[in-house]
Amino acid sequence: MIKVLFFAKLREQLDCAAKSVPYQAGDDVIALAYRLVDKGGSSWSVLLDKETVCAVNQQIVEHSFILNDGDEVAFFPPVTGG
Amino acid sequence: MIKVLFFAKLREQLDCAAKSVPYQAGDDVIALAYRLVDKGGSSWSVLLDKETVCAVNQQIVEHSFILNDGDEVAFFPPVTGG
Amino acid sequence: MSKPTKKMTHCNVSIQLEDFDLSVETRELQKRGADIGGIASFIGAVRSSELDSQQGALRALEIEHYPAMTQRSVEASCEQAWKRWGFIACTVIHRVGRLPVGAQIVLVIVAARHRKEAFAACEFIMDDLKTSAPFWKKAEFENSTCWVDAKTSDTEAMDKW
Amino acid sequence: MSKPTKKMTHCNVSIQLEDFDLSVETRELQKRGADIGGIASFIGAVRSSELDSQQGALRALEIEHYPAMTQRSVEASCEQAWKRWGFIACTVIHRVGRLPVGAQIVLVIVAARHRKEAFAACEFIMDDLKTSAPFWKKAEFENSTCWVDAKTSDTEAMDKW
Repeated sequence: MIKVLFFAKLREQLDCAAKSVPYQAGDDVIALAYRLVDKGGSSWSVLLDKETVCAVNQQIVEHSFILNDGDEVAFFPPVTGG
Repeated sequence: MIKVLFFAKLREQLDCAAKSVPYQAGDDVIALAYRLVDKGGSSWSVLLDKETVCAVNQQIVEHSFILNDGDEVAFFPPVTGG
Repeated sequence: MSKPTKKMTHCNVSIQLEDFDLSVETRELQKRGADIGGIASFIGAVRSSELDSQQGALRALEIEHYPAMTQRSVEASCEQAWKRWGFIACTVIHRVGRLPVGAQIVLVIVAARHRKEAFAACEFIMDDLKTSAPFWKKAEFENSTCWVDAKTSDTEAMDKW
Repeated sequence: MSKPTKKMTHCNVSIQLEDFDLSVETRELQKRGADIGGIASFIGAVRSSELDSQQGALRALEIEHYPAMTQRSVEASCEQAWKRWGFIACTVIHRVGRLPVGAQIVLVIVAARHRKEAFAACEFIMDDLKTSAPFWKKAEFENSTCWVDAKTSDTEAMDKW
């Protein structure tokens, strides 16, 4: 399984903080995002936005990053701390 | 009269913190320094050193700065505060 | 993450609800060695005009974060700064939760041998944190709320390093 | 000195024997407006290895200054920084007299709308003060004393502005 987290504006737009998605060998971040959009509907296409950031196991990665079973994947808007 | 002040290492080398010198119309800083060396002896030639700083009325000036009667002239080594 | 060959020694990162005291934190750092010649620090606070808004006066910012990631992200910023400027010690505190106008948000302190390294490392950590640590601000106005957008000026500030 | 057309408002300069407290001074500045978004500060302290010396351990620095000139010189540094970065308020405290190893020497705090101006103005004031304010350090070792020489690195630091 892949644990998927959503933060801030994204979490509110999707009305979802976390969900579990079955692992599919070979999936990269963008493939996972497409699967979530297919299942969740058009409002989820925000995951495919260029500015949406993705972290795998708490580290920011490119959208071509290949996932492993058990990974924690987080999607969020550009950060605004400090 | 010109009031002349010496600070830090310079004050110690000259064994003098302050002295009064008669005003001479047209004198610049370097002319004043030469008068002090003439009067005080070779140990005073430190005033002519390139690195010696001069302030007139509490503002750093070039050695060609023309003096006025009543000015306060200070000679000191490069500053080392902060 | 590749293991650094030499580990940074005194790096104290805290993500917390509570406010902080600059002097207390600075005194803690000053204990880290008689060789400290300069301590640079920065405090970020909630400005009244944080946003140009039609929505009335700003009341507060609500700061959300990604708990599992925040600490290691900020530590990574410090580690990068330490590799470049080899300071003696640093402290970073970032608050989360609801912070009213005027409240302190973030504190970065860097103690180093010389002022140049202290200033550079402190500013670098702030710039890097602004563009990489998973914090998000939601602005609370009198009658509405909205998420604060990321600023391109922050990305540009980071690019200069 | 030519009169500036617009006067800097909150610039607090103090030359004193007494120690200072960073938090107290910072809180004073924070009162200067709800529009303050960033506060950068710097503390310079007496380092144990201030000088490479054959004369044993450093015990203290004795700081001499030119009282009539010091205040206006430091204020001029602040004024220059204010003209360039338009910060909201600043505080500079420089101690004089005998300061043992570990003692605080100088404090510069700048409160501004944004961090960039706060950092730049704070570092500029420190660099300018180092090369233009009439302070001199005499180092006290176990068995001898000597005047500290000016550093070319300080002049270079100033040249970059």
